[in-house]
Formats: sequence, C-alpha cells, structure tokens
Amino acid sequence: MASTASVAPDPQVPPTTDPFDLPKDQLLPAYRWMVLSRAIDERCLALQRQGRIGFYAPLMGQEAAQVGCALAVRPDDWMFPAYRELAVALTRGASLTSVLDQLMGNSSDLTKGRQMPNHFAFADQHYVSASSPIGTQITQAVGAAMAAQRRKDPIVTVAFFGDGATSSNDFHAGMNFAGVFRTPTIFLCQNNQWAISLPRAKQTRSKTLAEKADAYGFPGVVVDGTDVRAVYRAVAEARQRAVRGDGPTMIEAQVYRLGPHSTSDDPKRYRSDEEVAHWKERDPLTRLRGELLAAGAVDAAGDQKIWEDARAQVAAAIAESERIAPMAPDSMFGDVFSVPTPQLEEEQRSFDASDRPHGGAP
Amino acid sequence: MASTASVAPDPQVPPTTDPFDLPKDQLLPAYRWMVLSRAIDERCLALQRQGRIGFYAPLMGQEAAQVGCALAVRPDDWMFPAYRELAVALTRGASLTSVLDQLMGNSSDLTKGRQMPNHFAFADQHYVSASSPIGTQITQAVGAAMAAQRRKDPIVTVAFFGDGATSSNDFHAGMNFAGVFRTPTIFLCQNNQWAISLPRAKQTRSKTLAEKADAYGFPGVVVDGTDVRAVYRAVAEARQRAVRGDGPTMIEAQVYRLGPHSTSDDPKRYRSDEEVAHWKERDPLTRLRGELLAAGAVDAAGDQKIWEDARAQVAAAIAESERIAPMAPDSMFGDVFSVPTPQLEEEQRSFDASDRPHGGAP
Amino acid sequence: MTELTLVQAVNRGLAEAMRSDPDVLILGEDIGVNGGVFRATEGLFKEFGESRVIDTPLSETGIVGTAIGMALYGLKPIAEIQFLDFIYPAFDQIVSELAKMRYRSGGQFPCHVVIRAPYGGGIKGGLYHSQSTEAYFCHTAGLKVAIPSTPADAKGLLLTAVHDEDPVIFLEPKRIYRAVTGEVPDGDHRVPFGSARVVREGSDVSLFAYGAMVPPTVEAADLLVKEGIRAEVIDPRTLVPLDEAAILASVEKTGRAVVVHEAARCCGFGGELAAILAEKAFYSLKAPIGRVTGYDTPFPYALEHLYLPNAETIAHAARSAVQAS
Amino acid sequence: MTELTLVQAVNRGLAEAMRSDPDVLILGEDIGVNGGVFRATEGLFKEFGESRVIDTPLSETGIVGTAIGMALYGLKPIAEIQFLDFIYPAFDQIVSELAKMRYRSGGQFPCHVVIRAPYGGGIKGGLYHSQSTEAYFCHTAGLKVAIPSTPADAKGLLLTAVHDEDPVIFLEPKRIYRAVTGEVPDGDHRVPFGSARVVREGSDVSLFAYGAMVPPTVEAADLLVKEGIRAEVIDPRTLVPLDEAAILASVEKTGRAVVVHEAARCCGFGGELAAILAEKAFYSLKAPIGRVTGYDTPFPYALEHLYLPNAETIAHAARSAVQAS
Ligand SMILES: Cc1ncc(C[n+]2csc(CCOP(=O)(O)OP(=O)(O)O)c2C)c(N)n1
Ligand SMILES: Cc1ncc(C[n+]2csc(CCOP(=O)(O)OP(=O)(O)O)c2C)c(N)n1
Ligand SMILES: [Mg+2]
Ligand SMILES: [Mg+2]
Repeated sequence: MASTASVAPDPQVPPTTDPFDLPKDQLLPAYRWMVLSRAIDERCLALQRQGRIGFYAPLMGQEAAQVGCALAVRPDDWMFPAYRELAVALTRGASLTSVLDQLMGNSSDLTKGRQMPNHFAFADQHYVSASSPIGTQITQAVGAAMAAQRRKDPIVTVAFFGDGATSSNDFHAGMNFAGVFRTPTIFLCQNNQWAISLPRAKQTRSKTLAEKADAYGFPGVVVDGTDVRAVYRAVAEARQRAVRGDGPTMIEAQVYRLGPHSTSDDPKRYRSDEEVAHWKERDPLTRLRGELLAAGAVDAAGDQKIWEDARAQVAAAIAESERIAPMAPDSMFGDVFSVPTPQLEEEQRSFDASDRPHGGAP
Repeated sequence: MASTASVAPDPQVPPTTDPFDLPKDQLLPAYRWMVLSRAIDERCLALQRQGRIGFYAPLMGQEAAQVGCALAVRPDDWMFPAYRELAVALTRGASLTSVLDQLMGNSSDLTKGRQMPNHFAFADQHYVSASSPIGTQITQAVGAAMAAQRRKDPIVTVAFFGDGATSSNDFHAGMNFAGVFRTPTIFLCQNNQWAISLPRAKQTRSKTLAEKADAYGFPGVVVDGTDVRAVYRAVAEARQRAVRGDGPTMIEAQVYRLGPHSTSDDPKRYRSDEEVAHWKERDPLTRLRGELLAAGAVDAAGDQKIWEDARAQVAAAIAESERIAPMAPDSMFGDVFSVPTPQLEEEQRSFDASDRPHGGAP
Repeated sequence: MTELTLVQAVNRGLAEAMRSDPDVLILGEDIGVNGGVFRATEGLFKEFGESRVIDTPLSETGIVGTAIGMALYGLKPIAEIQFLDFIYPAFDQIVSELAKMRYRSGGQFPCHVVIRAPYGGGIKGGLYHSQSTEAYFCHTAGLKVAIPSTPADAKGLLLTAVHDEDPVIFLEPKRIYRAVTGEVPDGDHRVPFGSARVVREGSDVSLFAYGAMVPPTVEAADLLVKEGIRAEVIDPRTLVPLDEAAILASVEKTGRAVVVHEAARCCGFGGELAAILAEKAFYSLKAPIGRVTGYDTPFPYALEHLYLPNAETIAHAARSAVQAS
Repeated sequence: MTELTLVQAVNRGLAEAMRSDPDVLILGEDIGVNGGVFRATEGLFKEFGESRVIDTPLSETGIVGTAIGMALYGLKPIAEIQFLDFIYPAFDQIVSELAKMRYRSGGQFPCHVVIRAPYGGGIKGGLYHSQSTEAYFCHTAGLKVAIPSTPADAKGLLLTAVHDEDPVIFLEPKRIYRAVTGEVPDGDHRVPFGSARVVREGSDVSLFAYGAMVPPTVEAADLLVKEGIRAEVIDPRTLVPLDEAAILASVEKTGRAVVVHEAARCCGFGGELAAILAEKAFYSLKAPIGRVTGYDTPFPYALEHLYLPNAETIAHAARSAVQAS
C-alpha cells in the first residue's frame, strides 16, 4: 500500500523519492475512500431515521486522518479501532456489503448480529473487534505489538482513539507499557474536539494531547488531521521508527466531528453553529478536492462522477444487505466458548424446545 | 505547625523571613520525629520476627520526606496516605500507643483489628484510612480537594504514593481531574526507587516522575527527599499556590527504601548490596544529624539522648499495647453499614448462638 | 402528586435533594449542559451551576474516586455512570474502597456516595448498553443496592439513598425510563430500604421481579389469571438490604416460587433468592424453584428480544411451578 | 510422580507449558528475578529469559490488556495477578473485553488468556490479601473458572487451562500453597474441566467445597464419621463449566446438601449451587440446603479465624441437615 514506485513527473509537485510522502498515484484513491465514507455517513444517518438501522456513529470530518493512516500502514499491520474507524476498515479492504451487513445485524454480519452498528470486526483486514468501552483497545494494541516483537515480525499495531479516551485507564497503562517495552505501536489519537458534549479544553489541561507522550518517554506529534498527506507522513515516519526498533509514537490528528456523536445525540444542545461552520470550512474532503482540482488530477465532472459512483455503490450495498435474512435465533448461543459448556447446551436446548415461548432462560 | 515565628539569630544560618524555609526551631523536632520513626521501624521488624505482630512495612530512608511534608502542612489539611506513611501520622499527632494498637490489632485499635498492620486511619489527624490497593487514595485526595473548594475552606489535600503508583489508574485520573478542576492538591510521590522488586527504570520510561505533571497542565518538581528542608520548602510552596487558587503540584521526593518492601520481602533476591550501601550513605537521619551537630543545635550526648528517649518511648508503648485485650469477636459485624441490615443481624445472632461453634456463616 | 415518567421522577428526586441540602452535588459525564444522555439531569446545570453539576473528564475511576473523596470530606455526592456497562473502570474504587471504607477505618471514615446508573436491556443497545450486573454489587459487602420499577419508587428510593449514610448503588431500568408513567408524590417523598412492594396479591405462586422485569411479570400474572392461576408478584425494590420477611411470607402462602431477572443466570440474584427459599422456606415448598433469567451468554444485539424474559416465558415457568408434583 | 506442594505444582505446570510451547509466556508483577511473591514463578526467569517471563509496571489494567493483545496475535499468555484482591483495575478488560471478544466478533477473534491469582483467607492478610470473589467471574458469561485443591489438580487444571481455547480465571488457594503436599504426575498431566472430584464417598449428606475449603470439609467428614454420619465430599474443581451431573447424582443419593465457601454469602457460588439443587434435585431433597460461608462483611484481620468456615462449623451444618425433618 505504501508503495514508493516512481510516478510521472508533474509540474505542480516537484519529483520526490521522499518515502514519507503520500505517493501521488495514491491521492485520487485516497479521495475516493474519503468520498465513499462520507457517502456512507450521509446514507446511514438517513437509514437510522427511517428505522432501517438501529444506530449510527458518523465519522464525517475525520476522513483524512483515517484514510491517511490506513494508506501509510501495511496489510499485515494490526488495527485496534474504536467505533468510529469505518474509513480505516474500508481502505484496508473490508467490503461495503460486509459493512452494511454489520450495520443491519443480518445473518451475513461477520459479528453475527451481536454488536451494535459500527462495532466492526474484520479478521481478514487485521481490524480487531471494536467495543464500546472507551480506551480498552489501547492496551490490547500494545500487547499485540509485544507479541509481534517476540515473534520478530516487522509489523506495527495502531491504536485508534479519541480525545476523550486520553482520560481512560487504558491510555495511561498502554502508553506506559509501550514506553517501557519500546513496542512498535502507533497511538493515533483523533482529537475531534469533543467527547460527546465535553469539549477538549475540559477533558484535560495539557496544551496538546500529543505532549502526553513525554510522560512515557517517547515522541508525540501533532498533525493537521484534515490534511491526508500530513497524516500519511506522520504515520509513515512513526511506522518506520517502530519497525526499526525505535519504539512507539503518539500522533494527535487534529480534526473535528462534523456530525453528531451518534444518532442518539443532539449536538445543538452543547455547541454553537459558528463553531461548526468554522470547521465546515476545514472539511478534509473540500481540502483534498481543492488540491486535486488545482493539480488537474480531477476536474469538476470527474469529481461529480466520483460522488455519484460512491452513492451508487452505497445504494447497491444497502439493497443487497437488506435482502439478507435476519440472524438465526440460535446464533445467540454460539461463540461464548470454543465448545459450548453443558450448561449452555442445556440453555440452548430449552430455548429450542417448541413447547415453550422464546425469551430468557427458563 | 508551619509556624514562622522569628527565632534567635544564629551565626551559621543567616536570619530569614523566608516563609518556605523550615523554621530553625523546627529542626530539632523534625529530627526527633525522624528518630522516633526509625526506632519504631527497628523494633517492629524485630517484633514481627518474634511473632508479636503479623506484618510490618518499614519506612526507613523516607523519614525526611514524610516529616518535612508533615511539618509544612496545617492541622486542617487532609492526608491521603498509602501504607508506608507512619511518620506523617506521628508528626501530625497520632499517639505512639494508637500506632502500636493498630499494629497489634488489639481492642484499642482505632481500625478495630480489621486491617493489616500499617493500614492506619486517624480521623483526628485527618489522616484518611489507608488501603492496600495501590493508588486508590490519589483520586480520593482530589475529590476531597474539590469538596474543600466547594466549601471555600483554605486547605490542601496531600496524596502520598510511591514510584510504582505512578503506573496506577488512579494516578492518571487523579492528576487529570486535579489539572482540569485546579484543585488544591499536593501529589507527594516518594520515589524510593523500587516497587517491591521492580526498579524505577522499569516502571516507566520518563526521565523523572515529576515531569509527568506536564501531561496534566500543572507543575511537577523534583526534590532531594533525604533533605528535610528541601521537602519542607517544596511542600510549603505548593501549599501556598494551592490555597491561593493556583492549583495542584506534584512533588517527586527522591529517596530510597533502605529496608525490605515489608516483612514478607527479601530484597537480596533483586538488588545489590552496593546499591544499598550507596544509599545508606545518604541516610536522611545521618544528614540531618550532621547539620544539627555542625550548627551546634545538638551535641553527641544530646543526640544519644534523643535516640535513647525514642527507644524507651517505643518500648513503653509496646508494653502498653501488649497489655490491651484482644479484639472482641462480634466486632467483626460492626461498621459494615451505619445500622446493620436484618441479614447481618441474623448472621451475627447465629454467630453469637452458643449452640454452634464459631467460624463462617451457618 | 404529579404524573411523571420514571426518568422524570429521577430528575425530580435529584432536584429535590439538591434544593434541600447544599452538600448534595452530582458529577458524571455529559450531565451538565447536555442534561445527561437520557436527560435525567436536564435543567439541573441551569439551576445549580457548575460547582454542583460537574461534567467530568471521561474517567469512571476519576468520577467514583473523587466522589469518595468528597464524601470523606463531608459532602453528599451523587455520581452518574452513563451506562452500568461502563462502571468497570471504577470497580476497584467501588469494591475495594467505597464498600470497605467505614469498616476498615473502624467507623472513623463513613463514606456515603450514591452511584446512579441506567442498566438493563430492551433498548437495542447490544453488548455494552444492556447489561444487568447487580449481582456483582450484591456480592460486595458494604454496598446497598436499590432498583426502582415505578416512577414513585424511583424518586422515593433515590431520596432515601441520598439521605442514607451508606454507599448505595442505584440502578435505573432504562428500558422503562419513559415507557412507564405514574403518580409521584411531590416534595421529600421517601421509600424505605428493605421493604418489598407487593405488586399483586395471589395465592398460587410467587413471582419475584425487579426493575424492568416487573411489567412483563405483571403481564404474566394477567395471562395466568385467565387460566385460573392467581400469581403473587413481589418487587423487592432493594436487593441489599432484602425484605426476607415479605419474600418468605409469600412463599409460605403459595408454596411455589419463580424468580425473574434479566441478568445472566449463573450466580445471579435469582440464585441467592432460591438459596434463601431452599433454606428457610423449605418445608413450604411444593415445587422446584423456577428461574427465568437472561442466558449465560453476553448480551446480544439483533436477538435481544429472545434473550430477555417476557410475559410468555414468565407465565410458562409459573405454570410449570403450579403444575409440579 | 513427584511429591510437591500446591505452589510447587503450579510452578511445574508453568514450566511444563513453557517448555512444550514457545507461544506460552507469563507476565505480571515481581514474577521475574524475584520469582513471584509466593515463589510460584521461581526459576522461570532464569530458564526462559525476560522475553517470556515479563516483569510489568504496576498496572493490572496493563497486564490484562496487553495479555489480551498478545492472545489476539496468537500467543498464549498467562497473566499473574499478585493477589486476587488486586484484580479490579483489570476488571473492565476482563468482563468487557476478555469474556466477550470471541462472541462479539462472531468467532473471528478468539482470545485465550489464562489469569492466575492467589486467593482466599487464612494467611492473616486482612481485607486486601484474603478475598474470594470467584462469583464475580462465574457471573460473567464467557469466562471459565478453575480452582484446584490439591497439587495434582493444580498442575493438571493449569495445563488444561493453558491448552484450552477460552479465557480461564485460575484461582489458587494460597492458604494451602504449602500446607498441602501430594503426588503429582510428571510431564503433561491434564485434568479435564467440568469434571468434579469425589473426595470422599458417603450416603447421608453431600458436602460441596472447593479450594482451601476442601481440607476442613474432609476434616468435618472425619468428625461426622465418628457420629455415624457418612458424608460425601465433592470438589467441583471448575465452577464454570460445572459438573452438574456429579452434583445432582450425589444429592439424589443423599437427599441432603451443604455448600461451603469462604466468599461472602450473598450472591456467592453457594447460592447458584443451592438454586440448581432446588430446581433439579427438588424431589430428592429431604432437608433445607445449608450454606457455610464467609459472612457478608468485608474480610477481617484479627478475627479471620472466626470469619472462615472450619471443620466444626461445617460438621455442625451437616448434622443439622441430617437431623432435619
Ligand atoms: C468507559 C466508558 N465510559 C463512557 C462511555 C460513554 N461514551 C461513549 S463515547 C464517549 C465519548 C468518547 O469521546 P472520544 O474518546 O473523544 O471519542 P469520539 O466519540 O469523539 O470519537 C462516551 C463518554 C463509554 N463508551 N465508555
Ligand atoms: C493494585 C495493586 N497491585 C499490586 C499490589 C501489590 N503491591 C503491594 S506494594 C507494591 C509496590 C508498590 O510500589 P510503590 O508504589 O513504589 O510504593 P512503595 O512500596 O515503594 O512505597 C505492589 C506491587 C497492590 N498492593 N495493589
Ligand atoms: Mg472526541
Ligand atoms: Mg517505591
């Protein structure tokens, strides 16, 4: 993915072999991934309102941070996401229908209808199962990096989390273990300025979040998370340091949560229209589109087409996923253990028994 | 306690009104407290070997840090100790017999024989009940400081903890809340270089522990914890900032745990005699004695007397506490709740009933 | 008397407590300007200001740890945990500190904190917005555990909790936050701890349920009546302390018992109730004690309606108890 | 066969697992150079080095969180918690993550971690070095819970745990770490999960006990024999999965049951066992089910001998059961 194959010289962009620069031939793909995520967000917010999915947590505003990171890491690196990293999953190859199946909790859902929407798990993409409790993936990412060290695998693990998660227990423990064991871990904090209704300034009194890395003895860097190139560069650099054995890096990608926290949230209760408007001008999609138009990599019609394609893809995937059968009832009993215990088998038998109605263990 | 009453001028020490300087008339009392704690440590390690108390955790090496801090705070400040802060309790006025009663868990023990030795609670001294789980007192100290803010009481709370505790969840949460709410809290970290067998260097990769305060937006300072004046000064300064409304301070007092972690520990398994010898030369008692002798505040005979007095006091207190009756059996059921629940009353009745042997609920 | 939903009753209880005692304050995530994710604290920030309605950083460890410190200092903090599923970062503070502070200090440091948390399933919340883990707290000596099932009890138990001197875990059945309305006494309404509510009298079988399981249990009793079975429905309201007298009296009368809860079965509160009956009402029992509970699986998302006990399954268990022997 | 103490058997089990599988590693506090505060890991640092015997910073959150990450990546970590009383900072990782990982990922991310912790009273450890909170873990779907009471079972259950594919909470009764010795098979000795051990056969009353409660329960059986009462003693060895068949068979035979554990009574494992019996062995029961347990107080220090069940109190409960009705 982070190919450094030379590209045809371009008058606008000086030729470069800088390995940390997002390759020029990746700019348009990056844009496509960003547009696709935005298209999903827009449709899914609507689907939720229509009662066709139960919940949705949009990532709008954070696309450049996620896609930039996903392009800078390798397929065998491991991602430890929270619930808002949909664009990372897509860019790493999770199919659109598998995403929609999860959002619908249907019988094709890889998480078997057991998790709320957005709590994805894609083993093929080394995209680890996301959970709701804030921060828990951070220590796990560090542990997987310790495992990779032990196996001498030249990979990194990436822990994704928000500004709010810097207050969590696992942030502290994970950062500390990473420092002590010099693990190949990238701590990618998407500081989207809000933890539901709590603004960044009330989350912690440190000037930046990145500087918290000092307390653990490794570098922390701040990047403009609306700039896909800046994120790519920071992640690629951190990745190189990590696989060289030089330890972890924390990256604070400064972004903004343009949408609500989730479909259960009404941000008008706690933040001003002006603030949102200010950040809308810094929409990462607008920025990249501007660069692409300026570079002549795409024209207005081409851009239009990218959006139309994305929306069509999403519509098709929704239609496809809505045709899938609902989850089979007895799937409730699978995967509690590798092999069910006798107690669970008995509970399942009583559930299957036709002489009693379903609902709760008898 | 932190009186700044003027003292007779001394040729050695230039006259000062520096409010952060340990008053000269407090130096000898400070030394006495330090000697007394050392005498307790020595006797209690022996008592444990003789089976007269069940456990003991010595503080030797940390006397200057504890006494210096205890002299710099006020009686209505609140102390949130761990299990090793005996000298703080003594200096604040906890009686020697009440200490011994706790170590013995007898019927005069203020903790009613419910806690292991060293887990003191002295409400009169605002010395909050210590527990074994590492770090838990830290957030509590911050909460009490928030309460004092709300009541507009001009006091501070002091959280005492070790180098190991900087890895705890409560360190992170407590420091963060203190920073966000600018609480009048002093975080007094006695870095005694070891957390049982884990050396400071493996606890965290930050250069100093004090610099961790940066991550929370308030000052962290390092002091030589073997120097009672340096500790006094740092605490007095932090206290003034705190009551002025300028927020918390973390103080890292660099000390050494000269003894074992506790009577259950054998430090020879994990640290070298050389290291211990190196630090024995930096014994805080030796240092202060040297200063006192040089200043003519005490002579060799006077010093001898201080030690003899301390040992005699300890011996007398031990004798007194050993005469106290053991804990009454039904004290087991008190203080679970303010008023016992019917279930507990029933358990206690069955326990009292003479027709069955004691031990476990029937 | 005012007609309120359960969550409104919680809100009125909080306001009442804060108005009558300046030492009462509340802290938690998103409880201030936002009014709480379920709006339980709506309006309180405006009325009482940021020194008494404290939006905290995202740390349950910090919320409960600082609440304990406040209580030690003499305030009466009420901590909100956004969902019971997120209480675990605070578990050490709760079980090691809060529950044991009074005991371990020989009574020198009482520590009165109320921890409120919405709990239970039925809102399509999946694994982490649905769990019922009251048994963890019941098993922890030193904690009281209260669970209302009506708006009046919600306010009345909450006010008792705030004025109690011991730590209280106050669990709010979010599934019926708005689904249930009822008359709630105005002012300082209190419902005593350790006093069960006989929801429905009956003589054939005793059904025990609390929280959001009370409505389907009553529904089950309605179904049973049509078959000539008169079920008694009892809501203990506080699990610790427990009104054993009421529970035993009911089973001594009916001879048959079914316990209902959403929580997973193994080592749930139903086990405790069954054990009490198997010891103390043994000679009255005419049938095996039934338990209708959540399964011993994590809480599912798509299939939660099959995970949760409902009127049908509760009635089914009651019928089995009545037909037994 | 080698004669070993229980803690030595744990040590041999760890060594055996690490020798036979390079993916097995251990992590925890003071387990390296120091060999563990109970010496359970003695010698392992020397044999396997710091990449497989990892001394961690003082953070149970970190220990269990990183162990989960290692397991996800494919290793077989064994985490040591120094005392069960100190597991709570890791509780969120255990109940929210470890227990639910396989389930919530639809089986894509199995997560096999063994967590070892010394537990229980009898060593004059007071509130924080004595607790028995196995019920918290039994109530958490997705965890297995194993508790040995003999050296052979310690090694055999530990090796089964390491080779299992599910998370296992492995609780070691520290009171009998050295008090009990026994013959332990050399090599890869395994004791299956879900298979109770009949410690002593009898026909008059069934006594259920595990961990450090097994020796006093056997002692009680000895006392009872002198009075002509033949007690059957059964050690379930794993609480999850539970060998219900063995338990029910015993009570069907004896008609009388007493459950013994150190943990506080309310919502303890004894409640679960009693509830199972009250449901499934109801028609065999001839007497109320007895529970001999710790009291519903925090664990005391000076009076622990009065808190803990002993042979006398167990025998007393058994006698009551036999004399009943
Ligand atoms: C331990 C825990 N506490 C509370 C919550 C409720 N909650 C869900 S998301 C959220 C805010 C998270 O903020 P941040 O980490 O900045 O991530 P963002 O949602 O902004 O991406 C909160 C408080 C939770 N999920 N987990
Ligand atoms: C949460 C928790 N984990 C583990 C322990 C076991 N333990 C007791 S003291 C200690 C080391 C503490 O080190 P430090 O904080 O430096 O304090 P010190 O003993 O050096 O004063 C450990 C690991 C504990 N008490 N609590
Ligand atoms: Mg955020
Ligand atoms: Mg230390």
